[in-house]
Amino acid sequence: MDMKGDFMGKPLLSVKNLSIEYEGASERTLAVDDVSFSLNRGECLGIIGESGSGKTSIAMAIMGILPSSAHVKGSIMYDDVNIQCLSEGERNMYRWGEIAVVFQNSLDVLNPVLTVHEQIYECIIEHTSLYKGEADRRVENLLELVGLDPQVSEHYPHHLSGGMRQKVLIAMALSCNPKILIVDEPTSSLDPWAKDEIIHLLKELQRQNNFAMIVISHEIHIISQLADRLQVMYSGCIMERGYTEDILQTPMHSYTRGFINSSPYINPYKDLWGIPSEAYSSSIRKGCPFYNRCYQRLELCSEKKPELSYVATEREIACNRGGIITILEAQDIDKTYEFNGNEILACKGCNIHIRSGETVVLMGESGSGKTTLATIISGVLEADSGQVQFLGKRVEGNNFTSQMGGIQIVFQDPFSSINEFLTVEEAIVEPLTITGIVEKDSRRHMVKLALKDVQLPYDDGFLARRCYTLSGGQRQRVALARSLIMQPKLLIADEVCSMLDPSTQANILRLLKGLQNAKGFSMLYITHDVAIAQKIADRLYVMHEGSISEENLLDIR
Amino acid sequence: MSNLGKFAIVIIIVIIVLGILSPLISRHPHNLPSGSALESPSWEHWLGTDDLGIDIWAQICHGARASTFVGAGTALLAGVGGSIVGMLSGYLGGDSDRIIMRISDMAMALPDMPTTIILGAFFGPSLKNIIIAISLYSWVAPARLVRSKVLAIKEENYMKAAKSYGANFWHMTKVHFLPQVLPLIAVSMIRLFSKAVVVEAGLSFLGLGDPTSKSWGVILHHAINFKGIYFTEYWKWWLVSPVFIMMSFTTSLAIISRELERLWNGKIEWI
Amino acid sequence: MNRDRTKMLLGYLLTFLIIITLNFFIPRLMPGDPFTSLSSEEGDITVIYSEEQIERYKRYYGMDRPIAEQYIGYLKNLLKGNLGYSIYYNQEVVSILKNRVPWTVAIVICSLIISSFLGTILGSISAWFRNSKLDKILYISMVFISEVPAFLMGILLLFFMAGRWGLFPLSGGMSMFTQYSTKCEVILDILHHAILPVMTLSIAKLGEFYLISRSSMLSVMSKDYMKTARGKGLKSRRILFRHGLKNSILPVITRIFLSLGSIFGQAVLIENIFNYPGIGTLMRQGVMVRDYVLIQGIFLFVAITVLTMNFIADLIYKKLDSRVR
Amino acid sequence: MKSKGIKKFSMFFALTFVMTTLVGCAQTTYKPEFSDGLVINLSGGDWGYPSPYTHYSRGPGMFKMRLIFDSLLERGEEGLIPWLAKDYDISNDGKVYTFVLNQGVKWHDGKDLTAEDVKFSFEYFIEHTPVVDDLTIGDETFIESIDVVDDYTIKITVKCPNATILSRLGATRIIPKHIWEGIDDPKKFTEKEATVGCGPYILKEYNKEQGAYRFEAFEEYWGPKPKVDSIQFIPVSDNILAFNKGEIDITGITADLLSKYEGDDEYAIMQNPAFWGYKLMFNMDRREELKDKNIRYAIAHSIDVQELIDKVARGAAVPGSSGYLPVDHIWYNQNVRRYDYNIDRARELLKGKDLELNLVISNSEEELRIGELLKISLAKSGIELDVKSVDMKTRDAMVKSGDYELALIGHGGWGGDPDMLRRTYATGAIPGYSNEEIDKLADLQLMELDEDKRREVVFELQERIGGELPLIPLYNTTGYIVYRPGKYNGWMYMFDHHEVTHSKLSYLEER
Repeated sequence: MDMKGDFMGKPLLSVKNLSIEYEGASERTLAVDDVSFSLNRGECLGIIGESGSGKTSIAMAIMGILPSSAHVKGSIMYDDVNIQCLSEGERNMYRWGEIAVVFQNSLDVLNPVLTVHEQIYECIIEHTSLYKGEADRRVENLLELVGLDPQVSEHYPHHLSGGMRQKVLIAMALSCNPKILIVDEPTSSLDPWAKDEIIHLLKELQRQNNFAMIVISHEIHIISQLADRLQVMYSGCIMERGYTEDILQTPMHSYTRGFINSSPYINPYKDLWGIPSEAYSSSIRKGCPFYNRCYQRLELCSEKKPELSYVATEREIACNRGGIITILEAQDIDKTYEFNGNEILACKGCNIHIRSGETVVLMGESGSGKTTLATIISGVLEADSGQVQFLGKRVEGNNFTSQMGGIQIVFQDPFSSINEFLTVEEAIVEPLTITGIVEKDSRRHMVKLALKDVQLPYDDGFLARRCYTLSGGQRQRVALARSLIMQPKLLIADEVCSMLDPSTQANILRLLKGLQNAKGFSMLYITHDVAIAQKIADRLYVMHEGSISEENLLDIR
Repeated sequence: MSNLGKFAIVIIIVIIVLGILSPLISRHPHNLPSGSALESPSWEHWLGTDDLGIDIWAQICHGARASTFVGAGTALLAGVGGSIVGMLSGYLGGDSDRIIMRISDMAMALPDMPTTIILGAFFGPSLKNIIIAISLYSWVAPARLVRSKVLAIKEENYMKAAKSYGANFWHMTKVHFLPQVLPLIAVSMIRLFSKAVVVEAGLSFLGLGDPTSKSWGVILHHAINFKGIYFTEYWKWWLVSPVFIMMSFTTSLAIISRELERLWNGKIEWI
Repeated sequence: MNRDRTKMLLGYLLTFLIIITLNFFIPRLMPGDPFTSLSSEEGDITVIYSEEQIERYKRYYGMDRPIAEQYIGYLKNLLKGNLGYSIYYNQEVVSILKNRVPWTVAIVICSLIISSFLGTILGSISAWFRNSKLDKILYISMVFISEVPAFLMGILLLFFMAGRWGLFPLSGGMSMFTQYSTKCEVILDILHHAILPVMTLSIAKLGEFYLISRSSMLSVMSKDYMKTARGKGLKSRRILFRHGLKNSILPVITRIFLSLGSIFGQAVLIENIFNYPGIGTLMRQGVMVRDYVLIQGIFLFVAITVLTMNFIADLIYKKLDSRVR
Repeated sequence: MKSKGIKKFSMFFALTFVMTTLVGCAQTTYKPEFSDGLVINLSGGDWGYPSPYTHYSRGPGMFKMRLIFDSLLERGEEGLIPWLAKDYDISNDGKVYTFVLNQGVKWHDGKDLTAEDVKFSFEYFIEHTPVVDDLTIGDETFIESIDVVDDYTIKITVKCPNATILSRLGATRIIPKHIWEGIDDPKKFTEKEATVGCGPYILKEYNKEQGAYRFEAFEEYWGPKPKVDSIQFIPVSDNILAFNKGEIDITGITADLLSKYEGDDEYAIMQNPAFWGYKLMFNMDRREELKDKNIRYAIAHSIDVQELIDKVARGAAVPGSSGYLPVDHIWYNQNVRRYDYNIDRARELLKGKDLELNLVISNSEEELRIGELLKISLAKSGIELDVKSVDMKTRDAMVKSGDYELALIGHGGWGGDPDMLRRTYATGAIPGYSNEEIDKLADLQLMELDEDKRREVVFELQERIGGELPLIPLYNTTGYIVYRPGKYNGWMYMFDHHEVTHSKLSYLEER
């Protein structure tokens, strides 16, 4: 939507500290937890989130048609009248007269025993002063407006197809020229062609009648075509709010990024990965709702509920850590090699940053300085100038590769990354023995866990096998296990698959991506293969003769 | 189970206990006159005596046995019988279903009064025949109920799956039909139980009941047909006590059947 | 499709034939015959016929012919629409029914309308204010009322409304031997006599309709279109009656037709209590004096009505199902 | 708001509104006001179109018919009194009866009644037997010939003399020849002319469904002028309620309610004669033991008749006489054998043998209670009684076909012609029982034309029956009736009937 424009004057609708609790038979569930937002004239606000995140409850709260078991707190100001404390009679004037809803399309949404005409006609009669004749004509042209043949008005709801029913709902909603139109899951039950049709219809209608619109959906590609501003909700709280393109471009909240990643439409080439584990039904709990699925959570997150606060212009995030944190920041890295007399500039002023839980791919022809930059980042190699920050602290030497939750690197050649004379156990346990972080007796157990993660046998027989008896793929997995045993926050994989045959390559890649999704560490993947990059990368850096630039994933063919 | 339901269950239990322990708790015999005729309630006779001088309290307690016997008999015969027929007709479908449906139409169209007289005349008006007579035309309700439930279950996919594995009728009944149909049967049996008690009272009112059975209906019958009872004050204890106990019994049964229905959230639409 | 329909019609025809046969044999299975009576009710007189007289009457009414022949005769007459000549009442059964049926049908139809209308309204209101105090009170009282046997309610009403307070006439269908000035006065008098029987039958059926309408309205209220209606800001009365009732009334309607069979049974009791000139008193009298011809006629009428009502109920139920599902 | 819903709603509202107005107009009950003079309202019920052929065999239909049709003789308070026939004489061989008719007797349609009508009536009744008072013994009529002597005398000769013939001839109704001539199927003759008679009352209205009749006095009635101008039978649900509210003028009441009316002089109470009663019948074919008199005596002694009277008849009854004719019968003989309630005597008679019998009763309220009490009292003397109650017709069929051991039967007509002793006790009447002595006496009384001689024979027959006790008359009911003397005070009984409203003389002036 390009119509950004500036929304002068006070907002048409402003919701303040809205909380909705449903009183079930045994316990009370908190559907909406202290949500505030506002809607200006002519604007279209998108509310997106998984099912059960409270988006429909908000819509029903605005209309005041929550079931009797719901307790609503907070205020809903419409034209600075708090419609929440109006009497039913007064509230009725707002319903459909001022605010209308296109309900979620289901078999029962229209009354099966009344004709379409009658169900639209009764709204007009109720809320406008039109007489019978005018009202009938109004119904006819409403149906034409939404692209339906007026004959449809004599039909009964179950004679209509899904798409037609959706249009009837829209026509019914617009019957009294509402100032605000709330659209609940307009396209979820339709086929792709009907989806497009409905979206264009809604856009066209908003353009003509200039009503404000709230679109509720869980299909991000639909809502992004309609909404100017987007509001991401998760189990009753707003996680992120801002302009639609900005959020799609750079989601700042880890839930939003996860949500976007799981939509094939946004980046058609990437593998599909859902957000791990389930959102447990949130009865009264403190702390951040996303706590149990967030990978950059702290102890604080489980205590303090994050407030929605601005992190950029027109962008708010509800995260105690200010949204997705940058794990690693490398600024103006220069590195030159002396090589039989002539200087080779490996890195010229390279800037790179990796955010938590991201997969950043570093691509470039061989000799473009990829491995140099990677080793500098891991601290193994000293940069000429510029500095590398990991979690805000300078990277010096092996200070982060030698601690748990630090940086680990997996090298390209499996045969050289493991000393083949060691047993599998010794190879993997080496970092623990060196750093001595973990006591002796539990090391063997951690080795077994690491082997299990990398899908290798972890019985005693295999532990005692010498590495030289292993294949390239197995060695690479052992190397991976060795680095994973340190539970790194950032894993640097330097061309790990190029030496392997395609099927092992695919398995390792899937393994890597799977582990990343499960454990939540960030990954810097170095490759020269474009296809793999598109498959797994969240962001892409391309290096060419030492200089680095960030590219857009879609158009690097 | 709401407290209303609990209260209803308590009443049922009290009445049944009354029936079982009737010889112990009532001082006077229920069939021999133990006082002068039509005494008003006193310490000697808690609920007074009827026109033959038999203690009404003893009759009520003993009557509980007869009425519960009629109720239970009908509930079992009509309830279980009707359900089996319903299940068969629902499962078999096609012609046999149509035949059974027509038979049920006939049962509904069957005039109840003469059939009871015939049964009474041929086999003697014992409680057993009253049970048969009532069951004859009340088995239709559970039958139709179960049939429609079975028809609905047959449409489910897991039934098609079971059939594809070659499940026979017994397997289907044991695994799929029974668990879902049992609640229906239970509720309709409770309904039949209370309906039987009321119909037995109605039959006794028309003089078709079994007079030697001393059920509540018979007590009521003697009280109502006592000439000019409303102009004396006998009705205050002779008529009121059977009416009261019958009403509390049948109402509690009705409440329990409603509670069970809600508990199994099966919305039973009486067809 | 029509093969199925012919099968259905065949089914109903066969049922009807069986019912006719049952109607013929049930009265004759009852011990005793219309003429032998050695006793009478207390204070009553009965003419005791001699053996010869009984034979003569049997010949007169054609009862001496073998049973099969009588049955064929009965079927032939039936086809010609002649229901025979009543032994006890000395009148064509058709004309007896013509005079008595309207009375019963009137009170049955009236009470069905009243009880279904009132039951539906109360049920809907009770469902609308679900779990409120009103709903609880209504629910318990209706469950109680639906359990009170009709004849008890009848006696209660007779003695209090008619006896003690004299609000209504004591019995009969209309007051006898009075000079009516206008036509409407006759109707008013008939209605005045009909109120108590209708009230008793309505109360007997009210509980049932209330409970059905309540549970059906409860399920309707959980549907989405009710939320749509509330969303449209319509007045709650309109939502309840226009949107809710139109859906919840359908099971009640099928119930009306199905309960016709049972209501005839109750009508027999009620008419005996109020001495109301319907076929209830006729049926009891006919059975008591073993008037075979009359019994056949009455049960045929009852069977036909019950069958047609079931047939209509099935049709409505199919129509109702297909549209709502 | 012009949608369809509102219209429908208002229609329903109108219906309920009509109902409520009806309750409002409840106060104006409809008093019959158009008939002048004395109007008597009696408890109605449909007992058939009151013609001799169409009134029902059960219930008071016959007495309504008798209000319209007169007969040669009428039953007065002590015995038969001359009516249409001024006087009559019987030939000494008892075979020729001559009746002299009153002059100037008019039919309701104004025509004169002549001997021709009487002759026609008898012939018609011979050809088509009426519901009651037929003229047959066994299969054919006992009348030899009927001859018209002159316009006002008629001579009837019978096949063989019989004491009951006079009352049967006297009771035969006289029907107009000019109307009934052409009728060959009297049972279907229910037009208006069917109820044209020469009796004191004309049938004005008859409503079969409601069970209501209306009779009006016949002005040119030949006999004693009718005191009551119009008699109305109206449908009643509960007699006592109706009587209290003044809707009917006389009703039967139980002993318990006597106290309500006794003291008050607005009401007058009369006690009906005991002509209705219960009897216990033995089937000596089915159970041989019953043939032994001692067993029957034992059973009689173990029945506490007084308890039955107190508890079932509420005191309104008299113990049955073992000679069968009840206490109020004109030829009742009190020195018949008494069987008092004496359990030891009963055990003695049974000689320690205990007996199992089953008793069949009907399902009327009284019989159920009698059955229960008999079971209790007989058990005391070792007789185990299994009581089975069925509906009335079933019980009658079982008694007729002899499919019973003991049977309890209640019926009326105990005040009738003593010839009923022959019909009840002669051989063949009681299954498995015959006694020549009783048969001889029974036939003798039938043939004996002389009143006094017949009386002795009947007395001796009663003593014989009392001694034999082939069946046990339990008790005869003497119901109370209450009426308002202010309204009408002419109620009186016929000599052999227990219902005042059935006797024609109640409505006529004294002769």
